[in-house]
Amino acid sequence: MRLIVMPPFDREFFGGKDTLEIEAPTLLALVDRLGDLSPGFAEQAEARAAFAVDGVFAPDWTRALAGAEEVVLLQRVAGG
Amino acid sequence: MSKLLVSTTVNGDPQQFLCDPDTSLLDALREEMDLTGSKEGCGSGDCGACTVVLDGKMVCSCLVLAPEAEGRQVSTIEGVAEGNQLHPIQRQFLEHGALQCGFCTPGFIVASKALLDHNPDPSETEVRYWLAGNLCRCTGYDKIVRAVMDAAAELRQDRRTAA
Amino acid sequence: MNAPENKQQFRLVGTRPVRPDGVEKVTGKAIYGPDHVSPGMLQGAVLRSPHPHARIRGIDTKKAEALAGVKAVVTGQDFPQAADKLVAGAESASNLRWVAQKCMAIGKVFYEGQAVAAVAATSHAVAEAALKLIEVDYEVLPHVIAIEDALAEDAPVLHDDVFTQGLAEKPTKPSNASMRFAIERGDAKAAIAGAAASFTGRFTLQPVHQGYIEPHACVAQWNADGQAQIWCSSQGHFAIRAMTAGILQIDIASVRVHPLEIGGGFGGKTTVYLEPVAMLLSRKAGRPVRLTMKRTDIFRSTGPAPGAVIDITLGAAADGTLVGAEIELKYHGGAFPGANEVYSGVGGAVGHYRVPNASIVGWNVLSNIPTMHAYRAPGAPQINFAVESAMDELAARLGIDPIDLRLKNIVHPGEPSASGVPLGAIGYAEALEAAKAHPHWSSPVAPGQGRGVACGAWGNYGGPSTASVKLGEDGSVLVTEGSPDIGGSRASMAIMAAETLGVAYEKVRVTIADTSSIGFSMVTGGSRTTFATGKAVIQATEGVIEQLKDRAARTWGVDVAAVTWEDGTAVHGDQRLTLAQIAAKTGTTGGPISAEAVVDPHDFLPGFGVHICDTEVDRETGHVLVKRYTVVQDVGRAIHADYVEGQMQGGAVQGIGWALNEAYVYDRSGKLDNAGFLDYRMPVASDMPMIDTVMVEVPNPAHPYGVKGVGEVPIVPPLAAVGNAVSRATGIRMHDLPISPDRVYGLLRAAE
Amino acid sequence: MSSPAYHAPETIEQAVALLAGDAGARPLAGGTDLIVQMRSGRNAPSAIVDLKRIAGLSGIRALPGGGFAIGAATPCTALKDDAALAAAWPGVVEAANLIGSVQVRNRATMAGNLCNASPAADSVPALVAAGATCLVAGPNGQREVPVEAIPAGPGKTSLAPGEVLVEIRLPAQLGADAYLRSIPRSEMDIAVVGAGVSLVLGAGGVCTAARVAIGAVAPTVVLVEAAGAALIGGKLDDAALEAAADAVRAACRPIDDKRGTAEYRTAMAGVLVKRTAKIALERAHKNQGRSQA
Repeated sequence: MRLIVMPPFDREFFGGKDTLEIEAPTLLALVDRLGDLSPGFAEQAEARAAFAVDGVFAPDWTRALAGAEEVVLLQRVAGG
Repeated sequence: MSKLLVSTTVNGDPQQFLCDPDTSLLDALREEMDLTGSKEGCGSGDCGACTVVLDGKMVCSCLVLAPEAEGRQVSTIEGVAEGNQLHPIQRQFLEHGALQCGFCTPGFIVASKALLDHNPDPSETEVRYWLAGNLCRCTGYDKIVRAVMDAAAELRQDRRTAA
Repeated sequence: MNAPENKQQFRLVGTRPVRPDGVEKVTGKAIYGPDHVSPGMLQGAVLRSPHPHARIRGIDTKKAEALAGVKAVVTGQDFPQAADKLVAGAESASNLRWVAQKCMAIGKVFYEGQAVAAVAATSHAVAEAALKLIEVDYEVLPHVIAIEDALAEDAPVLHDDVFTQGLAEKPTKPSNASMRFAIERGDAKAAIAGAAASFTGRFTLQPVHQGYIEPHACVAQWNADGQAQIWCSSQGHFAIRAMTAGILQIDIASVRVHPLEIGGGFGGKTTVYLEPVAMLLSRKAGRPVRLTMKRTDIFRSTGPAPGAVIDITLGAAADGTLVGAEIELKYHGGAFPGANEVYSGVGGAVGHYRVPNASIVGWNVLSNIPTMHAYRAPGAPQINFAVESAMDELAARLGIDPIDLRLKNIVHPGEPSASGVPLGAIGYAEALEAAKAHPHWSSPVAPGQGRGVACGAWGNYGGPSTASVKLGEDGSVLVTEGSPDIGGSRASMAIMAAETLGVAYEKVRVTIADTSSIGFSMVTGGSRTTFATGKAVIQATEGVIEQLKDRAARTWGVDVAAVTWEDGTAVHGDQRLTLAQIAAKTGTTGGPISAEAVVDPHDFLPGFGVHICDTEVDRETGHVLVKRYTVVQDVGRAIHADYVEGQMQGGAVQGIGWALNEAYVYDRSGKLDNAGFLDYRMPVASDMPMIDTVMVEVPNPAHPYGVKGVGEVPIVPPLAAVGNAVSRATGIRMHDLPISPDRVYGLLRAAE
Repeated sequence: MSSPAYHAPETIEQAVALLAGDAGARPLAGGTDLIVQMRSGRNAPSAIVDLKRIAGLSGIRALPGGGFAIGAATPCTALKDDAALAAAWPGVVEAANLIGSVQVRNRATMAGNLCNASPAADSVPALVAAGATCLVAGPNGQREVPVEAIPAGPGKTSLAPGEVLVEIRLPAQLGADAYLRSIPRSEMDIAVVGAGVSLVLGAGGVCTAARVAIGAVAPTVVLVEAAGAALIGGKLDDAALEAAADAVRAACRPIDDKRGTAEYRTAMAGVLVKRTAKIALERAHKNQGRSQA
């Protein structure tokens, strides 16, 4: 599974790398894996991160990733 | 300095209240008489949310000292409807969606009524300049101006029908 | 939950009924933030710093505490030690360490007007008098206000523990640039170098305020048993609860927040300034405490939207196709890190166009002004001013109609958005075609006037909402939700529930419940409420319909699958039971009927707007008059048409105000020089023409009624629409906001 | 915490005695400046002397010979309602009705506008151009002074302790007047520049008398005699207007502030004086035509 890491997370946590090959059964597990790769990420993720799985936003992080090809990690944006 | 006893008339009803001499009429209405329909948006006469009619003239009640109301007639938003019968301006505001948050609305309605009470057929420009002392941040004024113009037309029609 | 394939006629959706809370609001009965009274309530007042930057050596409150009638005094020392802690609650994460200091300075003040102490007393006069008795020992520090000044080598650094985030290498020195955020794709420099036409310019904007008319106000009551209640107006009482409980380190369940009517927010009322202070005062005093902000303090201490310095180069091929964008934007961040505008500024800069090569770098820059807070499409209008001004220049240089230039470059459904996720059923092209077809666009430009056009987008949002629908015994319907009604959303919810259920609009009554009476709902903001809370209401209504069908099926002794729900009636063959008939029998068919829905939808869609503006410029005085203004927007589908148009008109006028007059003006001592409505100069009724609206409806297929969200988009295009109109009227590009008479006069004279 | 005393005297003498007996006492007319200043802490009077219950202080009186006396407590909107005054001195009446909003003008008075002594007061340049005077009452009796003698600097007047303005007197109109101001919005702003012009036309439409006054360009209103002189003796052709504008610009001593730069104020004073003079001229022609008809 391909993980596209959008700014600012790429530079902030993954040394500027914007694509990772990574496997995880669920988004929750993915967050844990990413936390192992970059300590501090998991703590910030819940408040700041959003995921899109194969082009669809996935607010439920328990969802299974079996069969998913691409996950995008992006910053949540606020409105007024 | 001890408090002053002020006797006044609000929406036709006699009212008496105690206040410090520098209390604003707005604070007296809101705090002493529980008439919280008049709002404070600025306290400096720049937003019109506290508009009331004092002896026939609309004023910012934040720029009137409460003791000045002694023996005077005060009309507030609470007196615009007759019982549960909305004034045409109030109804037109609702029918046009001329309010979003509604905080400036009491001031606009009191000011609009003051306009139509002395000018039954204002132009759009006259409405806009008359209401320039009332700030609305939600609507961009479009629907407010239309509501006032339509209320004016309705009131003219009512007068013709009554005549 | 799919929208109908073809545009169908709805019974109620798209109509304009009177809002359920309307009569209370036109008669002065509605209770807003400053109106609530609790028995035994004390009046509070807040002491604020006269200095923009100072260390607090000490605060002596003894004399104030000794004053007769004073019941409590609090300072920053009464706040629990706040470490870094992110809470969601609102739309973006907030770090409580900084949120706490927006409520009260803890050891150091970072902007003029920051709270340093507060008093609760038996009257407002006593509380104000007590403030004068508080002695604060300040060590005044050098301050910095402007973006470029804050980035200078020798600038005073606000925080010695804030290092620039988002750099590939961790910086070693603290910086006022708290964050860098960039999007890079292709080779922008090379693409622009090879472009047939390019435009390079620097655009600047000053901070502006949301300008809601209702002051921040609350009443807090914190009892001896640790349970508390807060009455306040906000864009989201669950966010108020989360932040207040988080800052004070108490259980969420111990804080019950009652939503009062809100008098405007525009993003500015999604955080706490007063509530934790009122809570601390109440705990000390043992009585409820009211705090209300003065207008000057609202300007000096609550979230403005960022000023900006933006350098932009756009390049296009001879046929108008955009080939590259190179942009660096620097936004004001205010006193504390955490402002989010840079993310949307960078992400949305050219998100509405296909630009193969882009280098967009954003910086959040701290200085001694209040921390930025969301203002309607936060971060978008600033960058859009630069991008859409540059598009106007490219159109002129290439001799292409400005709308055609946009049509050539816009994003289409299925193409990747700025986030990389493909765009759904957006209506950008439809909005542009509608603008092109509008009589405003084809009418001749009057002599002495100029016509500008600009486009803008906003992503909109979904997020969590809870709603419940309960049936009265007589068949009337109660909807309960947790999203404050800031512009008519009760009416939209009632329309959607009544449409779904097949009953009259007036049969549905809507309540916005306190935090203990309905489940979590995110703030009313981000143009999410009609979409997300609407989905919750529809889903709960559908739950009620299922129960109604079940009751009918059991009454008739048939399979529920064979019962349909049509126009408010259960139908099975020629058997019918109306909603009222079923409701009347609930006592003998299994009890009351109600359903709750909790949703967290993320299938929202962005909105796109096109604004056309005619301005007249007085060449002797520099005055700009807006003569005609048209707003075209893809709204998905309008639920209540009046309030959709109202959003479009209100947002446009806020944007026009931003373009022409609004700006924070700081004096040399770092104090805000225009902290009032008189000199902040928001548009008044006589400044504006009617604002024409065109609602383009390209429904969102993921919403039963096609809702996309409309509130934010309309403030994005006006800055450039006005700027482009003035530029075309004068022949001079407007690079700096506000486009005030003295500025225009100076530009006209310089051009002579 | 000290709340001021509140007095509502019924005679000028009582008001003078109250003001003379308490140096911290301030007269209250419309209150649209005083109450704002009290709220913001800029002004903390020990007593407020409300002038509005004094008989004769509210209202407009025709003076023998064609002039007008405007009571110190007369709100600005009442000036508009007086048809004779509005016809004779439209510049003064319009100037007074540019202040704030309708709500504000229903309270604010020209006397208050004058005694608040803001350099940007809208009604003051119009009054000075009109050659208006003030009747001042004090412990030592009454005196009449030109309007321009009242402001002494921003927030300061030449009134002695215990003195209070009783009425503003406008002479009989022999020509016409006009007032324009420059503000960023269309309403609700403080003048960035204000210009008042009053003209008298003689035979053949030749200007025989002219007064030009400008506001918000110096610590007090400025009566620009050279500008008036530039208009006299001709028919206000472009050269005369430009000469008046030059004189006005030369008389400007403005500051840079949040409301405008010194350069812009000076330039606008020139623009406004030409525009204002043209309006006054047009009105004077009309009045002349009417009196000849």
